[in-house]
Parts: sequence; structure tokens; C-alpha cells
Amino acid sequence: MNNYTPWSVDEIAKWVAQDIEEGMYVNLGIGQPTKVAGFLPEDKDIFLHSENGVLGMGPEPAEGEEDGDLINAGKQYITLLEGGSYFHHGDSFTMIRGGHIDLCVLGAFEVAENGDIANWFLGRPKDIPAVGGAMDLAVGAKEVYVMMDHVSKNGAPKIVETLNLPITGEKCVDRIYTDLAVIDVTDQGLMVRKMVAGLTFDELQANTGAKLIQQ
Amino acid sequence: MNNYTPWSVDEIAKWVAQDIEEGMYVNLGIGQPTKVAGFLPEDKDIFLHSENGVLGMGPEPAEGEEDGDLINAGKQYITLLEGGSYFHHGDSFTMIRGGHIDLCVLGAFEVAENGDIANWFLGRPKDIPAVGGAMDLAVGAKEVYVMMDHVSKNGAPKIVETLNLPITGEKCVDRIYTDLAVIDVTDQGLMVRKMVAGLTFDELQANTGAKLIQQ
Amino acid sequence: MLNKVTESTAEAVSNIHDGATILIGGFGLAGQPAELIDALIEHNAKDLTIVSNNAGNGDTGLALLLKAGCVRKIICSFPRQHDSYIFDDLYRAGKIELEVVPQGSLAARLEAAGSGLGAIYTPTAYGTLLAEGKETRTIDGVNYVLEYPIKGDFALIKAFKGDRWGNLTYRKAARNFGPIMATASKHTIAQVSEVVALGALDPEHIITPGIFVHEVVCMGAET
Amino acid sequence: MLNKVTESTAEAVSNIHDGATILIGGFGLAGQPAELIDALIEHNAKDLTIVSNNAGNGDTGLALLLKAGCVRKIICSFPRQHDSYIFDDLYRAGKIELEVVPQGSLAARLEAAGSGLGAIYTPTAYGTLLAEGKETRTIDGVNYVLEYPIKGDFALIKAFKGDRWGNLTYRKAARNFGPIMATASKHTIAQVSEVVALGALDPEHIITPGIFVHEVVCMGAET
Repeated sequence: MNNYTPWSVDEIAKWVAQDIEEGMYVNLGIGQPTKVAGFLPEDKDIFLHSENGVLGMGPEPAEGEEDGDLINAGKQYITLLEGGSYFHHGDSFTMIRGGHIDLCVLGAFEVAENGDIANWFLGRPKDIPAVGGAMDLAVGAKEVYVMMDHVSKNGAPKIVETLNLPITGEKCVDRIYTDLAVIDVTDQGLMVRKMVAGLTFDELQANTGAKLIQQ
Repeated sequence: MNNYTPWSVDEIAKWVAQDIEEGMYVNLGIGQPTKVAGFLPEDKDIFLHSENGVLGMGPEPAEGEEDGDLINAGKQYITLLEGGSYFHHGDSFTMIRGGHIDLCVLGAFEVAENGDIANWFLGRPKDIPAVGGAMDLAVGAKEVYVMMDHVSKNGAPKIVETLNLPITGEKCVDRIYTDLAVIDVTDQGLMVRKMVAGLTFDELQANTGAKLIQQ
Repeated sequence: MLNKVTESTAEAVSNIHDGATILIGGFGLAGQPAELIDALIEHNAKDLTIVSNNAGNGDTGLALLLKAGCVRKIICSFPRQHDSYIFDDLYRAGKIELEVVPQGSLAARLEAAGSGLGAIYTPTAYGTLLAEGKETRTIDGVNYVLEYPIKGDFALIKAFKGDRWGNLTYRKAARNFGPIMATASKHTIAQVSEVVALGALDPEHIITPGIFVHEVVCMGAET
Repeated sequence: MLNKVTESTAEAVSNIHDGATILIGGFGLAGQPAELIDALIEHNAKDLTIVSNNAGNGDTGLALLLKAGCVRKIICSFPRQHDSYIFDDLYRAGKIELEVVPQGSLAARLEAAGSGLGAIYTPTAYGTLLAEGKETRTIDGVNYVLEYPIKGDFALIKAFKGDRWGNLTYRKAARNFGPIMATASKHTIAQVSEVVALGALDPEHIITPGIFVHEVVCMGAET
């Protein structure tokens, strides 16, 4: 029997949001990471970038105010803050590849203990490969955070010694936020920074496919 | 005794201008080529490009209307036509190197019979090398015309079998306009298209360092 | 007087030949030149290679072009979407070739084409399936993949305002691939919401100078 | 509240260290950040590498920086001008290093730096003195030279309007190298004629988004 309740996606998003500092240029990946936007402090200037040529993304538009020309990389309707800007895809990936984005938060299928990430392709026969901007973000952002469930739906660890799935980028993940813990990828190994209340380190280790280090 | 009067720079510029068609995007090099602008037909839309981020250059400004922020590659004051645009150096050389400029007209120290051009550096001990956009224009423009005196100040031919001076670009000149003749650089050799009145082909050949072909 | 404004989308696409490589702007539906694609379907050129970020949505635009059987190959970053069922079926049936390119490499390869570079070393995709068989090089300790330009015979893009010299502005995030595709193709066709008089576009605000645009088709008002 | 507006040019350049590589905007005098250069002369950092299109004019701006003995090396496309006598004398006296780069390769190498490319193959300068010793490659029958990025520790540029997030617009042909130098440096300092309120710059008209700009110094009005 578990003595803990995993963090909800909103709770994980809050942990991520807390670690984002004023003045940072941040790209939030499709899926769970999108939620982070809702928990950023309103009194701080934090700049959200979207691959499709938007810097300074604001919140969702009010109903009836959606504009088909103003969407994010996940093709959701967005708004633009005062001080935001539009630019073309070349310039947008200059920002990403050129190391101008301070932080990107990506979803992932797997993360390896050396920071390798797999998040673009499961590689099963019926799967259609689709990468979008994931590989550019993985190599280009100054820091890469991953936000994902700690284990897969069938209970398999998603943090592993070496990837089983096709890689997105080598040694690029700096920190992992899951529903069970926040873990830093360091030169010494996977350093546990925070755990869900009631969870023991041994329980966390049992759900993880690579060696963890207790802080 | 000569039976001919060499064309003036203005007359050469007129010959060049006559060969420029409506709708062409044209870059006029520093020096003699700048003069071509004054002889373009006013009823045709011809687009003058300047390396420093201007498309649609207009004539010189009226006295007192000069603007230090509106200059051409020769650092002369210019104006902008309605329909002109400004852009940065990256985009400007996308136009040039990417093959979007239909024609550039360059001055030259020497042109070889295979279309090699030397126009950036005399290479003498006291000379300071300075290239500007010359090498980009030479390789990037769809067509390269050269406008120059037929012989140097001391009478040496400037059209030669092989260059004596440091090269700017290989096999890129398509046509040469001098004060004595208009000459096409073709796979067959240097084809004389036009000569100054009173000049014989033999006289022209005598002033030229490579074999000419009479059309 | 030079006038790049073409009367109809049908006329604009009339020279597109079988086997052409066509760059098609848009990210999802934003910036997708739907009317030009409709005209291309009608025109019925075959064996096309399409370069676009996505592989079509629902039963509109690019998806219909695929459905019409005009496309041999698609080069894109993100074919799989919740409503990309037309592409999905063709792909699984082996009826269309797919080259997946990271979005930033797609942009960079279009920019390389537009700016006359022969090839570029990009760090993106190093060590991944998408770099398999590609040349690599380590420069200053970073690993790069050698990528070649993607050149279009034609580009179909959607802009906001245009003039008779082909100058264009865009609207919000519909700008996306339009400006770089315009530079990367031999013949760029832009559909615009409005054709304005020469000089009506501020020279400081023109995003695509007319040099990159060969035809402008008006979907709305001419002012 | 993030505010990139710095009070003075002196403060803006105060972190520039000896030996730094500094990208300086401008083409001739248009777009040259004269006041920032004045502050840099006053700051008196030494052993600098300067990247700029020209090597200074007359007794102003960049020319004075050279005269002050702050510059070890200059990377530019066109040092020799009718009034570049300060550079000319230093060069002939062997007191300054010069790397001449074709103007388009200068732009392309700055863009490569800004966009994270490891190297590029450009056709410019193939077969010339300026490609001597450089790696070459023939791709699809065209000869290219391998060129590496030019990265700046700092960029000093001149823009027209700016806001507290660092968004910039430029004025006419003074735009020139500003936007690409901003992308290519670790720390970009822009002098502007006017600082405007956030939101006053139309998001469609911003040429350099604030992500590329770290400090804005106002030379005129704050509105």
C-alpha cells in the first residue's frame, strides 16, 4: 500500500514554474509542459517563446476572441503580451539553436541517467515519425527540463540507465520533474531534490531504472 | 593618329542602361557603374539594390534633404522609391549570394577571356586589402557586367588572357563595356558586339590582351 | 510598369509542372495558402514533392492535395497530428514517401537554399535516427550534422498585404515559413488578403521584399 | 519587472573586458553606435578584437577607438576608405592586425554564430586570396569555401526605438548589421534614439526581438 499521493500534472507544473526566474526566455513543449504557463508568477516578466514565430505568449484568449493566425506550437489559440513580437521560422530557430532560449520544458518517453532524452518516436511498426522542434530544443536551449510521469502506464520506469527508444538529443536534460520527484541530472548522477510527501527514497528508487542519489 | 573618340563614362553608362530590362533587380558597383542609374528609362520599373540593405534606390536627394541613414554602398546619399524596402545585411546578401539579383555591374582592374575578374586588390606592398561586397556579387548575381576603361592609364590592356592581379571571382563576367567596345564573354571566346565609331577591329585587338572574335 | 499581381489562383499555378518541388507555407492552418492549394489540386500536376511543416489537417488544403494523389513525397517536420488521417492512411499504405526533418533544420535548409550556401553544419539531430547516414563533424567540441539546402521550384505562401512589386507583410503567427520559403524557391506565388497601392507599405515594415516574390494573387480587396 | 534600459553608455560598456571580441554595427557612419564607442574609448579596455564592416572614418567613432590603442585586431570587409587614415597608418606601421572578410561572408558568419551553426559552405571568395588555406568542397558542381561563425562577446549597435524588454526598430539603411550582430553576441548593447513604453512598438514591426538584446541606452527621449 502506498503512503503517498503522486503530484497531479498541475502540481508538477507548479514546481517547474517555481524554478523559472524573472527575465528568462522559456519554451514550453507540447503536452504537460504547456500547463506550466498557468502557474508563472504574474508579477514577473517571463518570456514564453513558441517555435512558430511568437515571443511573449500570453494566456488563452477569451471565448469568441480566438484568432486562427495566433496559435502556439501545439496549435492552440493564444494571445500576445504587450512587448511581444512575431518573426519567421528562420529567426525563431535562430533563437532556439543559437542558444538564446534559457530554458525549455519538454515532455518525454524516457530520460537516461546521462541526460539523453527520447520524446519523439516510439518506433513501433505502425508509428509515424514526427519530430517538430523537439530535436532543436533539446540541443539548443541553455537548460532542458523534462516534465513527465515517473513510470509509464504499464508501470515501467521512464528514467533509465540507457534509452530503449530512439533518442531525441544527447546529454541535454538538466532536471526531471515527475509525479513522484524532482531530480537533477548531474555529473555525479541523478540527484533527488524533492519527493512527493510520504514516499521513501527506496520506493522512488524501485520505480526508477537508474541509480538515484539521495541529497 | 586615331580616327575615333572613346566613349565617355556617361556614354558607356548609356550602353549598359540600354541592356537592362524592365523588372530586373540590379546592383551597381562603386565607381563608374554608379553612373548607370542616371540613364535608366524612367518609364520602366527597374530595381536598384544596395548591399547595405536597400532595394528600390531612387535618385540623389535634393540639396538639404540628405539623410545620414539613407546611403548606398558607396556611402553616397540616396533616396528610396515608393515600393522600396529596407532590410538587414543578412537578408541583403541572401539576395546577392542566393542568386536573386539579376544583374550586377562592376568596375574592374582586369578581366580575363574566361570571365575571371580582378577588381578588389592591386596587391602592391603599400596597398591595404578591402573587398566589400565584390566577391559576393561576382559569384552571386545571375549576370555580371563589367564597366571599365579598355586600357589602363599607362596603356596596358585590361582585358587579358589570364589575370595578373588577385582574382575576385572565377568565370563570372558575362559582358564587358569599355570606352572602346562592348564585348561578350562566351564559351567561344570574347565576342565583340559593338565598337566606338571609327575604330577598326585590328586597332581594338591591338589594345586588348586576349584574342577577340569579330561578330 | 511591372505588375506581379495575377488575376486568379488558377493562372498563378498554371506553370507548375509534374515532378516539381513545391514549398508550401503554413504551420497547421495558420499561414497555409488554402486557395492556392485548391487551385493546385484543380491544376492536377502529378508526382510532386511537397515541403511543408505538416502533412495536412482534416479534409482541407494540403490534406486534399495528398488525397488527390498529386504528391509523391512529402518533406516535413511533423506529419502526425490528431487530424492528419489522410496522410496517415497514404503513408501506412505505402502510397507516399516521407522525409522527416527537424523543424529547425527545415528552416535552416530553406534559408541555406535562399542564401546560396552549399551546405551547413547544424547540431540538431546529431546522434539520432534522423541523422543516420549523414556526414558529421565535431567543431570546437560540439557535434554537428551536415545538411544540404532544400530548394523549391515553386513556393506557395499566404501573406497579409501585398503590392504590385511583390512586397509582402504577414499577419501574426501566420508569418511562420512564408518569408524563408519565398527566398528558397525559383518562383514564389503569394496569396494575400489585400493588394495595396505601391508605397502603401512602409519600407520599414515590409517583411518580404518583392525580389523574392513572382506572383501575387488577391483573395480580398484591392485598394 | 524587467527593465533592460541602462542609465548611461558608461554603465552599459562597464563590463567589457580586455581581450574581448566586440561586434560594432554600422556601415560607414550609418548605424554606427558613436556614443557607445565613445564610452568604450573612455572605458579603455585593451587588446580588443573589433568586428565591423569598416575600419573607421575620419576622427570619429571607430577610428578614435583605434587611435586610442584599444584594438589588437579588426575583422572587416572594407577597411580602406577615403578617410580611413587612422586605420591606414596603424596598419602600415604594423600596429593592428587585419582580417578582411567578404561583406556577405561577414554577414553569413555572424548569422551562423547567431543561429548555432558550426560552419557553412559559401561560394564567395572561392579561388581567391581570401580563401587561401581554407577548406573547400564542390557540391552539385559549385565550389564552396568552409567558413566558421564569428561570435562576439559583446555587440554595440545603434537602433531607432527600443523598449524595456529590448525590442528594437531601426531607421532606414542604418539597420545594416545591427539585427544580425545582436544575434551573434553574448551581450548586446543597443543605443536608441528613443525609449518607448512597452507595447508601443507594433509586434509586426519589431525587427530585433528583445531576446537578442541585453541593454538599451537612450540617447534621446523616453516616452
